[in-house]
Amino acid sequence: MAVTAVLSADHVLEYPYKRSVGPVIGRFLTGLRDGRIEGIRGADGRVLVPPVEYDPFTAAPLDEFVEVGSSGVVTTWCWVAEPRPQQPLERPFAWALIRLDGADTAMLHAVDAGDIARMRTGMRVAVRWRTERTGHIRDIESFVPEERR
Amino acid sequence: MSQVASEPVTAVETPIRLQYRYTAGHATTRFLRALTEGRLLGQRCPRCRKVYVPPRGSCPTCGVPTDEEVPLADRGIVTSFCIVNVPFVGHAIEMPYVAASVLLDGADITFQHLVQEIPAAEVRMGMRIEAVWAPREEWGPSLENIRHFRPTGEPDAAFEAYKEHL
Amino acid sequence: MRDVAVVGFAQSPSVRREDSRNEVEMLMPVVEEVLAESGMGREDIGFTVSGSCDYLAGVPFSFVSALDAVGAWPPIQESHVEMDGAFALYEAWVRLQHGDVDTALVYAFGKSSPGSLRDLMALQLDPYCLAPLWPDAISLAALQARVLLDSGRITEADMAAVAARSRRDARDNPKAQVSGDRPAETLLEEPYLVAPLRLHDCPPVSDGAAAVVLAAGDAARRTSARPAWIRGIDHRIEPQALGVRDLAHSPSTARAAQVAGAGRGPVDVAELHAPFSHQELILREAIGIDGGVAVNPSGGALAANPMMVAGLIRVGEAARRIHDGSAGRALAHATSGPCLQQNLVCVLEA
Amino acid sequence: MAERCAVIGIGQTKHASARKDLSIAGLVREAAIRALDDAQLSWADVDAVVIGKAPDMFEGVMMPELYLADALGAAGKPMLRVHTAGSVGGSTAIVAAHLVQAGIHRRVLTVAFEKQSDSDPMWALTVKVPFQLPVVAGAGGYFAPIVRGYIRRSGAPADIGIKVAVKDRQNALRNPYAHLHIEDVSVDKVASSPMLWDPIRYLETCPSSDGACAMVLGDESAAQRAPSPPAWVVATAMRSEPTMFAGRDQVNPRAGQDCARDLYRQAGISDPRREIDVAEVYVPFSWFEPMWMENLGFAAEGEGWRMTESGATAIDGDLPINPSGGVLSSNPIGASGMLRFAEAALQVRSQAGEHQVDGARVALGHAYGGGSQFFSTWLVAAAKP
Repeated sequence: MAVTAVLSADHVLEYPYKRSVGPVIGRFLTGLRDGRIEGIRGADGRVLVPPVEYDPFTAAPLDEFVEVGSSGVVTTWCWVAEPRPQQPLERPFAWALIRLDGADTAMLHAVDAGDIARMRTGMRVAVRWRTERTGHIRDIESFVPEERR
Repeated sequence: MSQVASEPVTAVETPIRLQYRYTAGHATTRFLRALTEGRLLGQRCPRCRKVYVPPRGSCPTCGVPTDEEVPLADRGIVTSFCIVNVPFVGHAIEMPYVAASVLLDGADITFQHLVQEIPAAEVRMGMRIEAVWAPREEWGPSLENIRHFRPTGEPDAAFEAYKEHL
Repeated sequence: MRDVAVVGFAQSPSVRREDSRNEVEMLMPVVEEVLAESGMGREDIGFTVSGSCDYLAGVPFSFVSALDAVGAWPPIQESHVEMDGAFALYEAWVRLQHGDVDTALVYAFGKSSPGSLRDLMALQLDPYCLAPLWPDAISLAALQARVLLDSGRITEADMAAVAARSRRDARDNPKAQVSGDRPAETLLEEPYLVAPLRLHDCPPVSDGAAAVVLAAGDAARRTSARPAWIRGIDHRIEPQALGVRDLAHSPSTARAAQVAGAGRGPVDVAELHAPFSHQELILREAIGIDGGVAVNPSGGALAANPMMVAGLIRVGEAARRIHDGSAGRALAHATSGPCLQQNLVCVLEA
Repeated sequence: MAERCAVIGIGQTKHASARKDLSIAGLVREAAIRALDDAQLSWADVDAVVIGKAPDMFEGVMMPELYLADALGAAGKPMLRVHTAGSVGGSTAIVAAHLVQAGIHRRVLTVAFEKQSDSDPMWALTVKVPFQLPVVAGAGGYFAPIVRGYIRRSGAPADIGIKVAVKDRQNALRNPYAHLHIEDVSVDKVASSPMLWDPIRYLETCPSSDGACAMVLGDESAAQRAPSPPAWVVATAMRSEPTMFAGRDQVNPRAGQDCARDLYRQAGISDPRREIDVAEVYVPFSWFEPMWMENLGFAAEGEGWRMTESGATAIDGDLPINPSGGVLSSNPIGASGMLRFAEAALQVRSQAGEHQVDGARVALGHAYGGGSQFFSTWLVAAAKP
């Protein structure tokens, strides 16, 4: 059988998913829209941010909300020299796990530090809010090194 | 804009867009290339001798590669069909339209295609049909080169001839 | 428990882009080879189960057409997990424990080349607060690597050493995709991909397929001169959120290894599904693998990482060392989810 | 098979076209908690979780069990994710049963779900892939020619599909969890509903639902300690065949026949029509009831429609089919098969409430998927096997 160049074509898998979020995530997102970050108290008393609906270790339903600070500490990070198209920032940035003041767990978000040299574990960062907020995790545009404010 | 007394958030939009580069594989490529020349190409299983169209490079019941190519006529019969009154996403087509299981002469398997040039209510199981090709300049590597099938006017096939293809 | 053994293993070469063959065409020779190796025909297989994931190629129900590769006629007893094939192997093992069949065919396939694997893996995350940020797979692993580096337990040189050894070992593996003999020191001169990870710390994007045949008791003894008996197999999952987990350790691996009886004796070889170099170091510690064990002599996932297949390949590679007499006791590990969220451990003995 | 296995807890959500009050985790939890409560167990009592659903594209979450591990109390436990197309709810339950029967675990939580309202099932089921034939208008377009083939082959009267639809929709009025409650359903109403994919009318098709189903399966000692009567798993069977092959009988697929035969052989059943008291059968389009009656061996080939016509499949008939209202009344695709399995178990536990079939002791749960090619069935009984 003769060899034929194999045909190829673009395939785009695209859908604008609209998700109902339930009461816990809904309250967190409502808080973001209103410029406030709320965590939830876990079965062991720790404050989890972002809040989860069920305790990660015991599966207990959680409902005690705790407002936490809008700045905190980087517990780990990595440096994205070439951001991917759908990521929060178009210029080089850090992904970081950030433990907000008053929280016991860390949340993932982007840190707009400008340069890898400004990043270190343990540094303090603060939320930079988006001006137009809708109740979405991206209402947090990114975090920024705190001393920069 | 931290307005307070607004409605709580109950839903969130998270659009997903993923881009893929999809390759057709050898069997499908050869089938589609033949279509650009107005030919229909099936493949015969070396073990059970059944002829598959469109070919997928393997025989699903024997699990072996199928590499013997078989030219097929662009005519055959309707083994079954449905009359569709649901809009077909992305296709401008008048409703109702008939989606039929088409068994080409010489093939052992049906595929779905449109049957037109006959009122939907008059389409029958066993009806003889032939391909209506799009103008040659519109041909590409696609079964859509065949716009639809239409009745040939020949006598219907007997039920026995296609009852194994339901 | 019934004695169940791996009696056959076959895999396609792992390649960056398998253009000319669709999934069925990629699988057929692998299935044929594993059956031949096991001395079985299709009709001798009691149960068939596969592992794959629709999102890799962006096609719903991709496993359905893949079934064509096994010639499922007359109808067969068959199942599918939307997971790595190692978990399909677990389902097959359960089925053999259940006892109504004596043989099982397990296969897995994954084409990562059509899409952007690194990005689409974000869809494994919490769809409300994480996936919409599109953190890519390499970045998530990089966050984990830094936790380890910060803890002082490892250095970037340790990570490079894992990569250098994997590539070196892969030279003897004709199915591997990435191999070479660059020493760790020169690897460290490369720039970061996503700091602290360099390219060599990350797995290649691979297309591939693999298949394993399991048999119980006498059926295994009949078909294999030296069956690789599964002495223990278990898997565990952790919560997903990276912020609540101890990323520097893998408690789910440790637990699975314990239940699988990994510590009941020394192992000669361990095939660990560590797509990122630092993860091998986490896994070694979780399982309790010391310096004398040959880890990933195949080159591991750093040398070839067909998604949904690489875990099953670990089991196959470990079993192969028993089949060929080079090992008496072997351990295989498979992982799933971000930063080693879910882990399977399988202990094999001659 | 070392151990007996029984259903000791059952839960399902209220099914609806959109459960806007819940996240995906919230949805699976609603079913799982009800199953645990039914068994009077807590999360710590569960040894392993087996979860199933249909394509990930419905929710746009890749391998969602990873994200759901927390909600299902799976941390530190084994968790498996099964996907066998529409039959997945059934095959998921079977994998869970095997874990118990093989003596690997004592109590297994099994869950199946679909949150279809996050996207559009018509989209997710007909994603246009390059080089494939243009797909024709969703599942109805696929199955309607097969139904026409059945009608032609069996000579069934044209109104059988309508009768099934009326029966199942009336049954659904007795099931508080059912998605569709059409109070004024009637022959006229179904007959005059739009003909979508001739010969299939709108009211002869299943809805698109958000929903979940969960069961706790236990070994004999767990069953003895259970607060409610257990439903003993007497037999399980699965069969698959390829989607498209020459000479394939899609009206009466051999995989389905083989699956049923295997099930009855294991259970020692020689006359399924008489020995089985009630069946929950996967009927997404009403005409599939008579087709599956034949495929499952309840009726001779070409005679399945007579069971519908004579009222044998009604809730007070000699073999009630889908007293819950079936897939025609609730269709969260990934969960639909498990709902059939769970409803069968509810019947032999005498816990089906308003849709309980009197004296049900042996019940069949059935699911199918793909292009009528994947089949899973189980048989449950009030009496210990």
